[in-house]
Amino acid sequence: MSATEHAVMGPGVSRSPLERLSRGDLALLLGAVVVFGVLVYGAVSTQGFLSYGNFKAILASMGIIGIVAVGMSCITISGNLVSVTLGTTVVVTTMLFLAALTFGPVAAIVLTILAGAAVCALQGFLIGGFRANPIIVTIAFGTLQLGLAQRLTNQSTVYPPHDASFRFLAGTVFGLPLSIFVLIAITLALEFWLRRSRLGRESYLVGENLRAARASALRVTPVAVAAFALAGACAAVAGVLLGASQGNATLLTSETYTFQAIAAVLVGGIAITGGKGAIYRTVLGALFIAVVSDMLLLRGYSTGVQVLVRGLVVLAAVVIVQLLAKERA
Amino acid sequence: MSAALKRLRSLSPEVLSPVLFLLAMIGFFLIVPTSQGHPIGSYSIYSVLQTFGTYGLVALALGLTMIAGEFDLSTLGMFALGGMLAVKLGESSAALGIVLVVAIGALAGLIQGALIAFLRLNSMAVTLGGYITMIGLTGTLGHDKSVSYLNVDTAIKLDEPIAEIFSRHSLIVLAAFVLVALLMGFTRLGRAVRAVGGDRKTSRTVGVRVNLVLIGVFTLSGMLAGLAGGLNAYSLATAVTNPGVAPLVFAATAALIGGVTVAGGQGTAAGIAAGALAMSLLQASFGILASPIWVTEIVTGLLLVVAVLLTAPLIRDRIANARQAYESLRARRTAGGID
Amino acid sequence: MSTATSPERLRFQGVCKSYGAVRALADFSLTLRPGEIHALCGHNGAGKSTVVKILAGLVRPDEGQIEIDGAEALARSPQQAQRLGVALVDQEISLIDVLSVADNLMLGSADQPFLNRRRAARSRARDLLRRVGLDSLDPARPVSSLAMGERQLVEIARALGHDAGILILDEPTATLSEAEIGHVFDAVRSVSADGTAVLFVSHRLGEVMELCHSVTVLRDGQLVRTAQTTELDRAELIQLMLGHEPERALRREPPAEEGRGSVTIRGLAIPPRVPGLDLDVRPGEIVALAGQVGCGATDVIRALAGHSSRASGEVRVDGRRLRLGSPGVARAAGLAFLSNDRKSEGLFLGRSVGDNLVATRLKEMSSGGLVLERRVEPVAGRLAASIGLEERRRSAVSELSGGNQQKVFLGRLLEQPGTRLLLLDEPTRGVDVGGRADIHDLVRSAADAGVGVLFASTELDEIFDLADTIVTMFSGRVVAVARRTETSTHRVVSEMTHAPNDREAVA
Amino acid sequence: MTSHRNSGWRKPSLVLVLLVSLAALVAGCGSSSGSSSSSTTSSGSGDESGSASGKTVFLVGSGDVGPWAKANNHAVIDALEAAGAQVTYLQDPYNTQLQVENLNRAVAAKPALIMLLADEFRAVVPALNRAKAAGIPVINMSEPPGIIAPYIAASQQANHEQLGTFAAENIIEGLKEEGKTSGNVIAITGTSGMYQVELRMKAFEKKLAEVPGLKIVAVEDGNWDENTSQKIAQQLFAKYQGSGGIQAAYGMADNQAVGIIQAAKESGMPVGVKDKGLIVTGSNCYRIGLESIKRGEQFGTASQSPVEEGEAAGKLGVELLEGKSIAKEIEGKETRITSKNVDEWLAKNVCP
Repeated sequence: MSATEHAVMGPGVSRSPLERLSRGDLALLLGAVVVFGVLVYGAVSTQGFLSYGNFKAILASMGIIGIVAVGMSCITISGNLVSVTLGTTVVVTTMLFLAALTFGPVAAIVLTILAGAAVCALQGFLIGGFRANPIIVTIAFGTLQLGLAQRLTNQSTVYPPHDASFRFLAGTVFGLPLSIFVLIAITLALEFWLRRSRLGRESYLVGENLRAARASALRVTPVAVAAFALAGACAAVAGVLLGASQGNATLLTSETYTFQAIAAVLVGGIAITGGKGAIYRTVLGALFIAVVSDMLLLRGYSTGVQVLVRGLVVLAAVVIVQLLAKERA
Repeated sequence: MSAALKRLRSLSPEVLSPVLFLLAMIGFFLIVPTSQGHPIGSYSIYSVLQTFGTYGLVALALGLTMIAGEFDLSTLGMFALGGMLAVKLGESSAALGIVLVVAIGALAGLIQGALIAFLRLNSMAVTLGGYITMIGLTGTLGHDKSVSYLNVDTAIKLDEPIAEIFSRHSLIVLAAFVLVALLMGFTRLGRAVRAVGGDRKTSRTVGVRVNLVLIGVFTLSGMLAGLAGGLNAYSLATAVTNPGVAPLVFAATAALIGGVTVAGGQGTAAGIAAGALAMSLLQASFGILASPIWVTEIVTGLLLVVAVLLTAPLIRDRIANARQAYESLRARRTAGGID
Repeated sequence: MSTATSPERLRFQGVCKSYGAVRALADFSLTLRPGEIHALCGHNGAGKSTVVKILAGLVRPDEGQIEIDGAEALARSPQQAQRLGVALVDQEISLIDVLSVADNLMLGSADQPFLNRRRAARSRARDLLRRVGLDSLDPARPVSSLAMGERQLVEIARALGHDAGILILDEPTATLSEAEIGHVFDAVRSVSADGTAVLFVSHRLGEVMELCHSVTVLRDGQLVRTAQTTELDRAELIQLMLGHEPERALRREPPAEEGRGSVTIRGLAIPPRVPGLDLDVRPGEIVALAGQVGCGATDVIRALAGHSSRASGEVRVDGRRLRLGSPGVARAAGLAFLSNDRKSEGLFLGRSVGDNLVATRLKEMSSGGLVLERRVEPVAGRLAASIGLEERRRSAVSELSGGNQQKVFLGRLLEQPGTRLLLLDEPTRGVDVGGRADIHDLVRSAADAGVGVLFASTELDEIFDLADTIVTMFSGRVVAVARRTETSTHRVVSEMTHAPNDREAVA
Repeated sequence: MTSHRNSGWRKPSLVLVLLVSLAALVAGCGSSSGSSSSSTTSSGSGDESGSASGKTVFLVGSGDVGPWAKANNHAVIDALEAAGAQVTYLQDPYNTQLQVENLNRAVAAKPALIMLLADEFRAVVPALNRAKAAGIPVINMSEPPGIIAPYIAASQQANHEQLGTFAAENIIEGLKEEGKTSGNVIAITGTSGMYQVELRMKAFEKKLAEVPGLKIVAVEDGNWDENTSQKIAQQLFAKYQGSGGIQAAYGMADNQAVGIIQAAKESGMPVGVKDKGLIVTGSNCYRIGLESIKRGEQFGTASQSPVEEGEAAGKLGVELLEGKSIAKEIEGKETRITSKNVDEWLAKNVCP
């Protein structure tokens, strides 16, 4: 699990791994070898795993979750824990996108992304500006979004206008689903933003130590607003892709996206306390979860077992990340 | 009048908030449906208590961990898992099922609490993992389907009205509340929990066994959430695989308007009960009005936003400063008057 | 009081303690008798707190014997110390804000019953409160609503509640008003009359002379003298604490007396501690706010940096009025702030040295929202070089020693265009000797470049090494302002420990 | 800084007043908007006259989640309101918990009649017991009453066995047209706790067993949802890719069948007889399903028209309100639909 292997080193901190191999690092290395061994064994022994078709299926299943998770990472890195209702934003923006297709696909995409960013930016403002608890604020806004969507749709399924052309968004590029390319593009963009932009750099600092950030007059509120807005925009992009692939939207399935995304963030080894980690690690986390889920699926395990394993993987990741942090201190 | 006002003002927020919200909700409950042509009967009160019975203990479980300065997301998972376990384990005897569920809830809470206390882990991260694991376990046990409880008689008995407004279900929940309130109010545990939530470092230095308290609180939380889930499944005669986030929304709102703060150290079991009752009144009112779901969702969402903002540190500081400035101004003015 | 004839309550014999290479306590001996109030005096770093920590079970000695009531007694934990009959009232108040007074009084007590009988707890609380003169305090009130002095008294009441044979009071009066100090003294006297031995750790020599029967003076971890207070006067005591006054070379030429103040402060009030303060800092001048813990110096520094929402008064930087209460505004006006708590309020421990050094000046290094590496590199490099950490530029700050961490924290404030004043709160707290000299050099060179410096310190050496002008504070008020060259350590200690309106002056 | 924590709570009373008035406003809007909500007239349950006019009826069901349910519910409401009844419509998006709460609300309001489309029979028993005690008649809709039979006044239901059988016949026939008599079959069902799902599956399996070469390799819960079904189908296609693939699929409702087809296309599988691809059938009709049949993608479906069923249920309700004696159980008449008769059904416009 190369994701946690890198947990010791945030960007900008480099050291030769061999010269500082502590006992904790060794344990981690051992753990990584074990996990890798299990993965290899699983890959070889699971019928149908090692095939191009399955490879595509894994990528397809991680694309949309990955995009949501990458957005979620911005929230976590900036020290605002997680949003526990980002999945609701995904579903609501899916509806919005399908409904907005009357204005044409481009306008619909832009409108959807703006709306997703705005609704989350508002949450970021309350959280950053007044230090309101992120979990509860996001729960509240999830409920509000759901209520609003129910009001607007009368709880029924939303279909796009008949003449809308948007299915190209559900197509494939070089045989791979478009969502994977979008995920890669967003990951690169967010990595760039976090490392090169002033706000991005400040969000690492704010996430690392909020009190110090306040004492040094860093822009705490704009950081939170930006992190949430980006997360909302990512959720909206996921919503657009979801809408394109489904061609309709209901309010039935919302939590799954949230918790799969959070799982990817935590499994990627991003500390929930903030200030550490990199976006690409979330992608690795999402990939890891997708691979494990796929194996379980191919071996005939039910959704419940897949969720169960995901939960245990999250717990393990959380414990490992903390032990590493302790080792370092 | 001014004496009463003064007394009201001297009440601490953890008392003031639940009292005010409860009064407001009672007012809402008594006035709004009636004005819309739906008079309140004993059955309305029964259904308030039923809602209280369904989610009240989840609020208590979450609220207790919040008083201890933590946040137990896994109450939501234990609510689901408790239901599934109760249905699976209580086929022969409902009572046995409940006992087992509470024991398993205790175990789940114990494990999470130990991780949080000894490894100094963030409780959000741990209980999030716990939540996902529990939901997965629920799905695994039920083969991803809701599972019926064959003993429909239990369900009927559990929800049978007693003295018109109560039911066995709501009475059990009320009893659990009383028990926890006694535990928190009349033993040294309550003091220790609040101390740990209020100031962990100082608690350690003055000799409170912080780790033990944390583990205890999470264990209790697991037990309560499991009990809530088990009772609910028996009432429905069904265990569902995923209850959604509705119980969490109810619980968080109830706890916050019940005088619990996210920062920890504040709140009482009685306050949480009042908060849960206020939420039940609100939901029952909308039920009586037969409002669409979105009305409940939006009102609850707004209520939660207000509650969380009122307890947000920066807003509290601001209000405190404004108040101080006002009082010093008034003091100066009175002094000036004497001159 | 016939202290000499009664058996020993506490006995320290040849106790030694080292932290790494630093010898905190060497061959220390002390005896306390029941009913004795014994003062422990000495400057910061003299070893007082090590004695306290050993006694309270927070630290274990390397060598030596400790006996309580004639029996070997070495506490390995605070709980064990409590069982041995040692109660500690720490200088940092350890009460839990959200709990009631009665609850706080019960907390941590080994004998608290499982059942919380509120009435019994309250009546017990009333008893204890009465003993510290808080007869009218309602035990149900939350501690958060109490004044500082009341809190200190509650804390003493809690210590009394443990039926301790030995009561340690570590700087109990630092934050109290006159009347409150009177209550504390009454309480201490009545406890000692009941047979408790009291160890009173204080800088305030007036109080020591007034309250204590005997005194032990420590200097650099060594026992200097133990005597009855009647045998000494305050001047002698100060002399004992200071030892032989070292020659202090004038390390830099202070700026000329003339010249307009770059920062002028008029009537700065910070409730509840500082009633009103006037002060000027000229460009290139290093001004020390000298005083003991709780004298208000830290409050002044924090208020200027925008970290007090209740401060009021007129502060002008280069003639322009500064709006108080916002760190951002203060920063923009050219006031750079170094908190006394580098870990929680200063550094980003997980980030690299370079990242930390440029954290506050990303704005100047960006264009169009993007940070330009070509602007960051030279600045980070230069700053890292100036604090002597060029090689460790990419190391995480958490991997550095305390001294180097502090250098990083300070380095962040240096060479910032537009900085008018450095506000340093205890600039060398927890820093070793070498690091300390480096930090002082950095501050001096900043002053040489024309930046004003205002720092709060409780340490004489630091004050005299660094300051051009020494402003002594006591109880939130300025006692005296003097050029370093025109005052002496003796005088400064006297001012810090004994303001003109000190108790002894009254007595 | 934190020493005055307790002082920050003077404004809440004001906020509270605002909030309550806001809530009242929202509640007011909520209960007065939409044709389906109850109005301010007092409940007319005491009216003994033989007319439905002015009587209150509660419709408790999964709500307008899908087009089928929406069409069904509105057909019921239209029929009842045409007779002058006041209908309150309590929806739950397949949320058992909420449905029970809704049913309890309905019972509390003491209406003249409750129309119920249950998600989960066992879960509603306690509430129905209470309705019975309160003397409120309940009409069960859409599926055979099963264990709730003792608690209800009447039932209007589809012939679910027939629907399941038709689905199996479609698959057998479709594969035959492709020249196959064996293959792997998957079924993605409606909400698995529902009695009708069980009935359809039993009949489906029974009919399919007549062709020994056909094997049902997976039965999954698609919750009547297109997207859920699509996702499950995708996973199943991947899973059986290595072991012979999937030849036929049963999506219990047409929207689910459409989801399966979409998943097949995304996995690059051919669909329909023309391409000798996957045979897909539904078993209650949607317009999108009929269109898909016409395009030759979906092989077939069965009728269970929500409009016809809803009208029948509504009529039953009106008769009950009018005090007429009514049949205890009414069963709908189902038709198998394939490309042969699809035009006729498209023209009838009874599938949503």
